[in-house]
Amino acid sequence: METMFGIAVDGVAYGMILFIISVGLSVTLGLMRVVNLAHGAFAMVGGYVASYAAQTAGLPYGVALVVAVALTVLATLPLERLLYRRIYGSANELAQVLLTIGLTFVIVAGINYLFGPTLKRIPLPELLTGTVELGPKAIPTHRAFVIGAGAATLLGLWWLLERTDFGIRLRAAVDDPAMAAALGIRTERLYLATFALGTGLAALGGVLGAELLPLEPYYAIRYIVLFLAVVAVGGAGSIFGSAAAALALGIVDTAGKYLIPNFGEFFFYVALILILFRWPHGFFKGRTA
Amino acid sequence: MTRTLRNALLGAAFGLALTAGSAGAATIKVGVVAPFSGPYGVVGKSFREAIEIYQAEHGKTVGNDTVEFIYKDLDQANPAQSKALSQELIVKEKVSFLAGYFFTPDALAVAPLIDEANIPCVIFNAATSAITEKSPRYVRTSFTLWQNTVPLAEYMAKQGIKKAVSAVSDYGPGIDGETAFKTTFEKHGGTVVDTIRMPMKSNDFAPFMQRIKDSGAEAVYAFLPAGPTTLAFAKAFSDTGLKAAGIKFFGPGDLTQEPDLPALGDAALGITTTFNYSRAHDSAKNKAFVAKHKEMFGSTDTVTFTSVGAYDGVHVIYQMIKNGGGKIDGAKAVESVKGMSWESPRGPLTIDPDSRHVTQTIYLRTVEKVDGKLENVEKEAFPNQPDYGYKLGK
Amino acid sequence: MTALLEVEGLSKNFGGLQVASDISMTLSAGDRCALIGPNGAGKTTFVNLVTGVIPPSAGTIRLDGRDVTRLSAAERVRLGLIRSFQVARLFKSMTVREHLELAVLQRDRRTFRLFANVARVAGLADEVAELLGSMGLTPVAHTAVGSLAYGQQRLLEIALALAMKPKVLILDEPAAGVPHSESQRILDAIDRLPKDLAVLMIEHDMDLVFRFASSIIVLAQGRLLCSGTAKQIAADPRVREVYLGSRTNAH
Amino acid sequence: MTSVAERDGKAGRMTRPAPLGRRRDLDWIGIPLIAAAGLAAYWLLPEDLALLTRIAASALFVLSLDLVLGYGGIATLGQAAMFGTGAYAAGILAVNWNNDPFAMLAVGGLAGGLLALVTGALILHARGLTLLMLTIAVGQIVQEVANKARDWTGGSDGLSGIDPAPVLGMFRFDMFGHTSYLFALAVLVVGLVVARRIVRSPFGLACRGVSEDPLRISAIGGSPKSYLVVLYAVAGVIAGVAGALTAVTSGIVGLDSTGFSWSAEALVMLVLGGTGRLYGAVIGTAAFMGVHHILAANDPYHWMAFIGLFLIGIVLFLPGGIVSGVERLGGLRRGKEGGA
Repeated sequence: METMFGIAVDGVAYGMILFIISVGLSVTLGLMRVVNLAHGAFAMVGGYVASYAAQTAGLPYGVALVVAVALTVLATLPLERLLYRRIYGSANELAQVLLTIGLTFVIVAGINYLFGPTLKRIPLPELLTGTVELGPKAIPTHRAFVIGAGAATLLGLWWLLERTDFGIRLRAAVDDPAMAAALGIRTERLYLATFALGTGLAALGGVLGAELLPLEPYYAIRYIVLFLAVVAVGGAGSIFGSAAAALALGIVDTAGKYLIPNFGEFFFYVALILILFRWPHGFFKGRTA
Repeated sequence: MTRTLRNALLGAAFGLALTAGSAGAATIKVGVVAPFSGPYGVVGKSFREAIEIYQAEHGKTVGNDTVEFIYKDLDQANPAQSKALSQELIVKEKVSFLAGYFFTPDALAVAPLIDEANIPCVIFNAATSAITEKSPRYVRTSFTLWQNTVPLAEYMAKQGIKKAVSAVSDYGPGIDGETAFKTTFEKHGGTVVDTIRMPMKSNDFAPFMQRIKDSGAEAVYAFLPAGPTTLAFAKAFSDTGLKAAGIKFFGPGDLTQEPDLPALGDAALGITTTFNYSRAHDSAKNKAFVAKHKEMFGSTDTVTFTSVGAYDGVHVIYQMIKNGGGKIDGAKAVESVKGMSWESPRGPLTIDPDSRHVTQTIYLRTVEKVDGKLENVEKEAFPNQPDYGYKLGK
Repeated sequence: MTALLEVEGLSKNFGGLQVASDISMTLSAGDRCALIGPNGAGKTTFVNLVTGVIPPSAGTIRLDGRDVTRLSAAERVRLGLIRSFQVARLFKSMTVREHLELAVLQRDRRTFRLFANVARVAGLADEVAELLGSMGLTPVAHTAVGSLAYGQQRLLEIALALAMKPKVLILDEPAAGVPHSESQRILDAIDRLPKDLAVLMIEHDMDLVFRFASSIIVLAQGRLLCSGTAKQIAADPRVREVYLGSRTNAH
Repeated sequence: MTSVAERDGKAGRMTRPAPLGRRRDLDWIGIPLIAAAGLAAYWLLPEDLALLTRIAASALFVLSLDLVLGYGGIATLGQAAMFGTGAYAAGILAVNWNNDPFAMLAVGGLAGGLLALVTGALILHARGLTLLMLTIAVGQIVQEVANKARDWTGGSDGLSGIDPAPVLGMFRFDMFGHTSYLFALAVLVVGLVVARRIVRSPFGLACRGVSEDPLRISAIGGSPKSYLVVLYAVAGVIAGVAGALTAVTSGIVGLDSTGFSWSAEALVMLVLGGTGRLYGAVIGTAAFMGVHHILAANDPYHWMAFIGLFLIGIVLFLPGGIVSGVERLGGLRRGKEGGA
């Protein structure tokens, strides 16, 4: 029983990190229909900015986090204008994959050039180090913080997409761009805003997840399969789907690695295949699809 | 018909190129295959820096001959590509030596080539014991998992640790480490209560930590390839409270290689490892080596075990050239350095005549802060450690 | 006359929405039947149900005496139930000729020949040439469909359907969107369809309906409103009412 | 789906093969041209045969991907699963039982084809991102199986000690690579002939139809999935042969041969050359590996930035790949490009 509880807690903690880092991809993929393989690169950029801000510039963790998200969004907005705008639309999948892979390569090379190939860290404040007790199970304080941040992100996104004018217009624009344009909705701006939302979430995930997915130039390529898995299982564009998928995959992965570590790698992918076999569009078929 | 003629001609030309070294001043080429780009790019960088330091110290000539290094980039383990690059070095660049090789499969891939071309291959890193068994022309100046693990397991047993758990990455070197640890530790009266093989692509190590905790072991022997996974493992070890619970953390020194230490941060403090080299090794030779590095490249951040692997490898190559008097015959060259001993920045080295692997001092180190910088501080030395895994491994 | 297509009590609900309820009809060899009704009457749903694109909630469909209700769309096609699409649905990069080759090969189940040369399949070239000729498409045989005039694309749709040697042919608004100058050729092609074929045509254009159809079925709100000869329908007040009620959509 | 296809921009054309009829004039000359260029390279660059051999074997692999992606519209990042399986099957055969190079190719092709047939039947109902993930998952599982089956595959150390017998008992695989290269070139040319044959067969025609509009194929009585599964299996055979060819010519098989990055690299090479054009696979591979070889020798670090910018450039300015650029330059398609 205690074991089960331990697995559940670790699984949820891992799942929440996966969620926070993948949900931005779900937003761009589901709402803008862009297979953005550069998502990992944006997350990495966020992480590096935070690392630089906290370590070299000596800013506190919270400030570094905000700076990282803001700077990443600002830095990537021109990309939307210059590159992404040309590849919107789901008929362009292959073009999207290639363009964003190309972009990822450029970012990897750039980060490597600027910061070198060694691992970088974002120093945690005193408050987030150590462990917290959850009944019989101790988990790192930082993870507890990430679980909280993940839950907040989930609720915030739900509110933004379901309850605000922005969300309503965005969904209208996704469902029928021509109609939305006819109704005077400025889809270009809307897409820009959504793109900013996606990269902002990527940067947030890059910073918060850095304890688990350490920052180095190949981060951008190393983890992209993981992010895509979460989005595919959750259903592109579905916030709750991403959360459910991240938690499910987190728990399966944790349980597999705990119970039969020697075959731990199989669990994740077999689970992925089985889930996608049963739910070919993910748990929550994208609301817009 | 023309084929055979062509082959004969090329063969003759090639043979000439090989022996051309004897005729007065010539250039002897050494091909270095290693990762210079990609996630392991820092390895190639450290090789190259060490080679340049050696040449700066000892000159670029041996006798009348100039020694030239040619670098080929192999960014990740890819044996087919390794063979193609090495083949090109031999056929096109007419190298007299092959060197480098970070990953085991890349080193294994060239065995048929070096035998056919009769060229010595000096391995700067690839650490699976079985490699040197595959061709008599391999010489290795790095270490093996067995070499590092046996003294560590003996030390742990001597410390009175009775129950230990091994946690290794699920790949060749990891399994080598696990076998070496289990065999040695149990021979000295300890019990290995659990052997965990962790998938290479693991990100979250919490489940393994839980398993280590549940096993009731007093200590863990861990081995992971250097890089992000090591960092995540060490962090998880301290974050999940295992460190606080008093479980001791041991491993081969790849785990706390110098370039990763700043990122590991305080999580690394107290990890005890055995290894053949520490940047902080206290000897005149090492101080000179590190100082030279700083002088030439401005920083010592990249000085680590791969640096001395390459540095000593170049030394062996120079010696082979000297022994041959400028004339290089692969088999004879390897023969000529068997049993050779010298003083390296890491300490005294001898090439074991059987395994063609360096017998060396293995140091027990603990990660500590020295002048605000994390270093592997040597605590004990175990001299004359051979490759215990030779003709044993797999 | 034998009944080629018999539909009985066909119904479909999406969630709570009844999009087709209890529709029955029969089509015999040589029949020329038009299916009409205002927009949203459920004509397309009906066609999708009959052809097997969506499964019905209730009812049976028999093709040439055989119950095909549970068969897939492709299986029904192989039994001779063929449709053309309302919006020409063709392979844009293929030439006209390749379309017909593919259809004939598919009909003869010769598409799993991996190493045969299309150009040398016995009898293929002749049959395709004949189809091209019958639709007046020979001059554009080697043109990619993407660059064909719309009317020609509609002709190809019909040729494609004919290549399948149908027993029952469903034409979904064959002349929709075609400029007047080109529509005559389509009407001629329809007139020349093999006499023993059972044809069901969905159409808005009443001129075309009365010119073509011997019988007419009227759908409204997913139900069969009435059916009969062209004359009967033209005189039926319920039909007028339905159409007048939604005049804006009627044309 | 139609509406989206109509809305799409130029890049949507990337997976759409140009009609056969248009390319007929270029077509017959293509394979002899590649064979001639290959032989010319043999004489002109006798010291680069190691690289040329790898290009030939890789081109065969990329060709298999072209069948799947260019002619079947199957988005995959797991083609290396078949390549690696073929390589391991051939290697295991050679190490344990029979080292005849032709037997190795046959077994490699068989293994790759079987794997593709089985996994294809399981996953090809899916489309888009789901399919992409499924192909990745299959590749990862195959790689993990290879890692676990150390006794057979050597695990992460690689399967070494593959020593193929001389071709036809006469031509030894020596370190100069003459036999290797000519053997690889011959296999590539045969592969091209076979692929060209398939593409122009009734089956190839049907597959092009499926890739454009699977529902329309159902409407003429075909089953899109069975076409795709057979196509996937055929491409699997070719990928398996390519893997076996690598095992024969390099004498070693590593875990990387089943890996995600090898699949992704093949995709890049294919798109570089141009999808849906068999020669695009060869040209893309030669260009990518050739440029990589030259650039990596000078400055490995900037290679990545270069290839990244190149990819972006291709998507934005040359969506049909190098081959389409050449065709456009040559005016071969002039006046015939129209419509959508």
